[in-house]
Amino acid sequence: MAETKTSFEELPDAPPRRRLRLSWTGKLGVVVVAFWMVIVVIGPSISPYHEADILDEALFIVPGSDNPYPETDYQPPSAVAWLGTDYLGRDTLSRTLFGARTTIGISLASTLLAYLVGVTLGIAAAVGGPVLDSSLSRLNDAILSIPSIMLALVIIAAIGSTIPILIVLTGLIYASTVFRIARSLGLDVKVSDFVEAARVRGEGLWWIITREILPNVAMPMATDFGLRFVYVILFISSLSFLGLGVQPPQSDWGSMVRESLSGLPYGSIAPLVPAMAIATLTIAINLIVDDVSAHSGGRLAGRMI
Amino acid sequence: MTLLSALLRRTALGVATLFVVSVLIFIGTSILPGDVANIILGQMATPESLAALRAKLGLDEPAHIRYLIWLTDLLSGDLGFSKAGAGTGTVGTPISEMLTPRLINTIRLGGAVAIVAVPFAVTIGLLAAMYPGTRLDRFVTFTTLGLISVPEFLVATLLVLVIAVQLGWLPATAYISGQETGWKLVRALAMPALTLVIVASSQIMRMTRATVLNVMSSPYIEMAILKGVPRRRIILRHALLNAIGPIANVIALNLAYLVSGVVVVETIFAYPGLAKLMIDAVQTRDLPLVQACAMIFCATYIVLIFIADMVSILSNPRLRHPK
Amino acid sequence: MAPLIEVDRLVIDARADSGVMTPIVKDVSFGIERGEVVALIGESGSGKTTIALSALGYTKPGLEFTSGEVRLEGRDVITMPPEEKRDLRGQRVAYLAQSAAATFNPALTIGEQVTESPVLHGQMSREEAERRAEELYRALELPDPDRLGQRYPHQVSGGQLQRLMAAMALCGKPDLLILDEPTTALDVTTQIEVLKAFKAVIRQEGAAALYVTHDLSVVAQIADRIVVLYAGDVLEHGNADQVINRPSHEYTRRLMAAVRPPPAAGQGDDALEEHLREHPALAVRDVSAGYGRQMDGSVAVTVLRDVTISVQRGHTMGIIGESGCGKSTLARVMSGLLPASEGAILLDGQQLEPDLRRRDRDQLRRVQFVFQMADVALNPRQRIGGILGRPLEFYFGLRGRERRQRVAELLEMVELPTEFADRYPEELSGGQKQRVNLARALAASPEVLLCDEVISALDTIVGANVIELLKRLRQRSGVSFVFISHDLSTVASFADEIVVLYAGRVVEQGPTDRVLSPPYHPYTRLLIASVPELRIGWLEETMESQVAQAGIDRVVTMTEVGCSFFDRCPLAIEGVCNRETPPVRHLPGGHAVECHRSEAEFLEGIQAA
Amino acid sequence: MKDILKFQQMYRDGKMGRRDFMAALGALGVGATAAAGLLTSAKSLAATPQKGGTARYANNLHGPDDQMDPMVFTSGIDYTRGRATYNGLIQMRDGMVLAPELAEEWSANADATEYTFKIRKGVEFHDGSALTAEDVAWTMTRHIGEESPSTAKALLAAITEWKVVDSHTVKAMLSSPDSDLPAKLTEKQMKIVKMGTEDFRKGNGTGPFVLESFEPGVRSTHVRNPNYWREGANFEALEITGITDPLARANALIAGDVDLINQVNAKSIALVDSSETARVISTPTSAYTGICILKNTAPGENDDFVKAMQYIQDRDRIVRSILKGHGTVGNDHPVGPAFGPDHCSELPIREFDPDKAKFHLDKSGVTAAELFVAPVRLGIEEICLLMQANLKKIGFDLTIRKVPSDGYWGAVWMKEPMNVVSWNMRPTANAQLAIQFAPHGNWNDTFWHNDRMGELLQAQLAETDEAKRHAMLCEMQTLVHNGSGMVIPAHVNEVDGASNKIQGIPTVPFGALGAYEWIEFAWMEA
Repeated sequence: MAETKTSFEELPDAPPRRRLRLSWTGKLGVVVVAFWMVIVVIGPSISPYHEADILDEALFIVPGSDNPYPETDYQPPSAVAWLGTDYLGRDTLSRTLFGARTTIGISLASTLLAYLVGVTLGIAAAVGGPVLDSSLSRLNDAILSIPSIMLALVIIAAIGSTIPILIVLTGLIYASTVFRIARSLGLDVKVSDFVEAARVRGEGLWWIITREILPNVAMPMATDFGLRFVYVILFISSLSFLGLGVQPPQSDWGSMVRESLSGLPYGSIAPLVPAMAIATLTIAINLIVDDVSAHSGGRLAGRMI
Repeated sequence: MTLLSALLRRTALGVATLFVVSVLIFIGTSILPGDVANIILGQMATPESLAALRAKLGLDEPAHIRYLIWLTDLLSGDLGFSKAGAGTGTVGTPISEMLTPRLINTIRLGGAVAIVAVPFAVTIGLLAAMYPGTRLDRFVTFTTLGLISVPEFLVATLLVLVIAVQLGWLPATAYISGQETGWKLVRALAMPALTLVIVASSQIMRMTRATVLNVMSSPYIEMAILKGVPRRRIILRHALLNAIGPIANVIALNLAYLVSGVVVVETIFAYPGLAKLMIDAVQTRDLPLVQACAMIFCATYIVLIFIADMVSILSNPRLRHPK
Repeated sequence: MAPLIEVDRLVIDARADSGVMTPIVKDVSFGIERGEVVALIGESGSGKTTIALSALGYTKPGLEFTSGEVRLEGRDVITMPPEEKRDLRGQRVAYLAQSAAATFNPALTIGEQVTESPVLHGQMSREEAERRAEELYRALELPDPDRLGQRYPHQVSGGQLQRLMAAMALCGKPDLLILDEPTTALDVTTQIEVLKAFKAVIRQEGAAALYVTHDLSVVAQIADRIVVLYAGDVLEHGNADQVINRPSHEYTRRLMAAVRPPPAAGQGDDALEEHLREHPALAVRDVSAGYGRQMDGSVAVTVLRDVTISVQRGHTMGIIGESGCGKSTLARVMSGLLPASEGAILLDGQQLEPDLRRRDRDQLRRVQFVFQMADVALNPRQRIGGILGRPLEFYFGLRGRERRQRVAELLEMVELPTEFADRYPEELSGGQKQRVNLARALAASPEVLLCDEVISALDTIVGANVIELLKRLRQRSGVSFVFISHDLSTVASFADEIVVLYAGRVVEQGPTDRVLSPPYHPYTRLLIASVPELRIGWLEETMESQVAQAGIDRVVTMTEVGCSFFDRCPLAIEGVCNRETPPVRHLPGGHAVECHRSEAEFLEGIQAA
Repeated sequence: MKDILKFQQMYRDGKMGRRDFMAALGALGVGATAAAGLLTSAKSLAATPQKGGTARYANNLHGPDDQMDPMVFTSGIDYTRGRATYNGLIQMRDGMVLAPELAEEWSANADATEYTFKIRKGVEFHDGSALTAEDVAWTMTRHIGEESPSTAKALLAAITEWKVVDSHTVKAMLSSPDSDLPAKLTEKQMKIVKMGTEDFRKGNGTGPFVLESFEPGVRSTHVRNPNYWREGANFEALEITGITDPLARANALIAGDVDLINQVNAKSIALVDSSETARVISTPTSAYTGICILKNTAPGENDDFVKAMQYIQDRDRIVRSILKGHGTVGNDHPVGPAFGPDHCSELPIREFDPDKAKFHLDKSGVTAAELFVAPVRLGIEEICLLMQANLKKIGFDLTIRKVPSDGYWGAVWMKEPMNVVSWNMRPTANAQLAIQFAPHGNWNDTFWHNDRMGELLQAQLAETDEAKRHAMLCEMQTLVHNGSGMVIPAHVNEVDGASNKIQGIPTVPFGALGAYEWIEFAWMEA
């Protein structure tokens, strides 16, 4: 018996763990996201001007003469301002570099907060019994059914628009969508045997949530995190449209697009640069998310004939 | 659970949600600085004139009493009066009268967008799912991502500049009197609808693709492949039927957005829809009007989600014919 | 004459994400003649399914054909252009998958799915295909053949669905059927019915078949020739009689050895000496339970009714019954996961709260639950060390080095290397995971271990090893076991006492010897008769018996009055059994049977069969 | 102002060339673009007005608070509808000339404490009833009293009673002399309504247009009043709507969706001007936007801090770059050059001087300050940002808190130590000074209470000698310039837009498009 055991070992149940492998688009996504993360860190220190600087009129000299341009706003790209100036005559490049920190910082913090709140409450609703579940779900339905812009409008009008308020507000608004996902994932995981095993052992709610459920909803939630992050960036930019965004002279990309929208008819690139920044970042994140989710689904598509 | 009891249950839950929303809105608006008297008098208000105007408008009651009055009126079918247009007069505009044309406009715009965007987006999403990883798929992915990532107001402004101002094909604004019909109506709706089609269909497209691809890893899809079922039929018959639930859900959320969330587009095109009305109502502290709009948005959301759930049930025989 | 299909030096590789190719199928060759059934036998990871699918020119995503050919009447199906492959699939070669529940599209009618392939391939018109499907339903003895096509997959039972899959495969009159473990997921009683139907239909249609399974007993009933696979290699290849009765390869012999003998009297281990205790380790008194708890404490759906059993200290109680009989519910009630609606549970004579949340930590510790599927019972995000360490910390407050040491001891106890403490569950094989699952329960030093179908998901050899392990543990620790299984052979080889559950009631219980020797309750008899034997011709013999024909493959339904087994019982007395609750008959030796029939009538019934 | 009208008439009559006209206006301190606008309107004087057409007007602000009750009019869209629907007693015409409207004539007693108004006979309200002195007295009495919600009551604070003398004569009794009363009665809130009106939404006035439909926040339509008491409007109908977004509004004008818009913002001026379909109409006014620094609290109680904030204003750049030339440099007092002789041109402009600003700032010892900014008027946010950037250069960090404009007047203005404010041009320089700087007045938003200021305000109203009046006005302007907490970097033009088809737009500076007088006097080329 002993010999046979050695010669015919139990075959592994599954091939070794598949590691996430990115397609070229996914890699491109990683590169772009990494680029912006670097800018978040070093942006303000490599930027030619401060984000609040309104460039001196003397800087803009008409070529071939000593006369300054009559205007400093919406200047085309030049040696003075590589990406031109905005509606106030501020350097677009500097504001984009500074704005990376504000935009990504606020969005990231809001998304994290949305997750903290949404996941906590969602899982609590999933495991905490029918009364808690239905009261949280009603409240959540109510928040979801109120247009988020309108919610933001009321809150900002009531208590002002500082960055912490913006983060908390956006975080709470998006927590309601996270709640839905977390709750349904939580309900799935809750009935799994390993959670029952913990219950039979006599584990408390806290252990079950933090040690058994959360680690297992982390992966599906991570892909959603990317998308949510994108929505948050866009949401904050629509707040800027209604004049509810970050405080001037701070630059966030959404506000930058909005502020300089009036430059479009004059062919200014001031609104397009931050728009491109938003687009590259969100597309890059989505490309990574696509790869991660493709990893788990749709593998049969390639076998169709 | 039978269909009828499900319907009753959902209706009860919906009413409960409406109630929660009305309380939330009331609390929210009561913490806003100023009231409708402040707004009417603006910069020229004095404490005396404010007090006098408040008394006239019935704003001197405590908040919870005003809420109860509103609630009782609502239950008897009376949405109340807006202070709109009344000035210091005693006759205000009935809220129902203010809402009706706005609601019609919103439904027109939302309907126009939905009629174009939904079939278009679902088709493209399916095509992308049918040929994942191909050039078509990549193109769809990049385009939709690109369009999702651009703020709505930039899309709208660019469209206005090119189509209305440069080319002069369509009007730059979409303000409509309500009497337009046929071609005039189409022209008026075209620009905002186009903007929203771009925004909404990108999302629907992406979700369709993702959901169908998700279904594509099911064993019954493999079975269909092994039965020699061609690609088109696998997608349209085997996968789509099982993906309809989630797709309907996304469409419902997008439609709810078209009703309540399009304030940016309504602002840029000066389109008199409900979303802008609610923002205006908040800004003028016209609380009965805010409440009425909130009730409409909430009910729309509930009904749309309910319809999406019904579609899921109808597309899923397990739910449609319980054993 | 050339074989219908010829697998010729086939090599299939798995492409890892790093691009490295790992062979899954290594140079495999065999052929199938027309009208012949060839079995591919092997355990998980042997490559049997991969080989079977290659006959359709298909590999699972992530696998690639590397070399070799699969020729259908001389044409290589691997290199065929896509259109030809499509024509091939469903029309010439048809596939039956392991789980019909998963492979039927839930959104389409059965009829559409059964007739889809021939209609799409233009073999038949829709009407012709529907007529053919109906014929097949009849041939497969499916109920209500006229209207079956309009129903949806979820509306028919698992066994029926499995047969419907056969109908789907056969509808296009294929030359070759690929059957991939088509009966593994079924109850024994259902399995023989399905096997019989397959066998009859294959013969009737004159098709060739490739039958993939890990179960030798099943192979013995259906195959003409057998190919034994291990890790992508063919170890032995010969006709069924030769491989089963005179296996030449050592691995085949091991497979044979692992097959548990059919249940019969005298199998249970020698009774251990009685521990001198007044009370049984765990006792269940008049327990009823169900789902959908209502306001007044009663339940909407009753699953267990008036169950009374007691597990003696150091003894093993086997609980057996078909799916839906309430055996898992009973385990959940004992653990407190599902509070009983009525009755009492006593641990060492002391009454336990029905709801586990009200039980104290020591009570929880003394009753441990081993879940059925180790795959899902172990948190995939925790290391083995953490999984095993947590109960040690939780119940005994062990930490640090002490805890690590005890984890190592536990791993040794379940015969796993101590290094496994650093691994994640998915890095273990199924059997290894089940051992960890067991070790976790043992970590609590329990008095009673509730084992719910712990080996039913495992391959034969692996399962046999786990049973051996359990036996050794029992001897060492003196723990009482409640061993739940649908597999009577396993229970018979392990339990001191057996409880037979049917529709939530105990229909028979007693010492293993007694229960497995006449007189039986008619249901116990049906169960015993349904366990396949590793013997060619067993299927036919069994099917001829009256017991089997009457009772096999009916859905377990709980009736409000009378005996729930009435409609399946060959000895049923019309007007009595369906009206009155059967009395409990106490037979000698602690053996009890719940039936209207007397002991003598049981014996008569057996003779009649 | 009279001069401008004179030049316009000369240009119209061919007595003056285009070049001369522009030069003459330049001499009057009118910017080139504004002068071009005046030139266009002068041109229009040349042609005979044509009748007919529907004028479509888009206003920036609009919402559910749109009103038809003149007493609480606050926004341009209200004023526009008010001008179409109602009439006042007296109206302001080009060149700031007072003209009879519903009051055929008026007279004051010697010390200007009692005014008598003869009401025009044969005037009918839209509902067919005749206008009587009762209607006038009822309407005007609504503006009196502490509890009156009237948004213009400050102007009429001296009036104690309106008396009906006979069916077509009313008297206003004043507690103190006010020689400016007739000018004040031209204000947009002073429109005459029918006595006892409860439902203002019907718009029952005597005006040139009859209100046909009124959807607050959306649009209103008006048709020409066939029974108007004078020749009346040129347009057949009006359509009044709102487009909030400035760029969208400009685009709508250029694309021809609307014929007239108000508030062409600085960034759209070039866009409209360069279009072939529309033009910018810019009128210098004394309206201003600025920064209130409360004098009764830190940091404003420190005079040096206020000085620093005043010296840091780059006034030229604000007018040139932020207002794109459509404004005049402000001198930290509210009476701008648009008031003509009432403006104290002797007082030197406070120039941009970072060094002086730094000096005063250091002297004040203030190290941080917070400024509340709401978009109360176009350009204010940019002005504050420029100020912030310039302060940063001299090492001072000014925090800007942007807040929404709704609720601003109740929650921020006159409460936060530094906030922004916007004041429209009042009918007279005295009224302009009084509203904001009368000691202990309701709207003294910098809490600067100067007794001398109070005396002068009273005295100037009673004074009839032109030279003395001017000296008093000048002293008041100097007092404000030196003492108050108000920073007024610029006076902003009224910059509106009109389709090239629209002609004959008046140039009254008190509101959009000739202070809404376009409704009756402009016309559309067929």
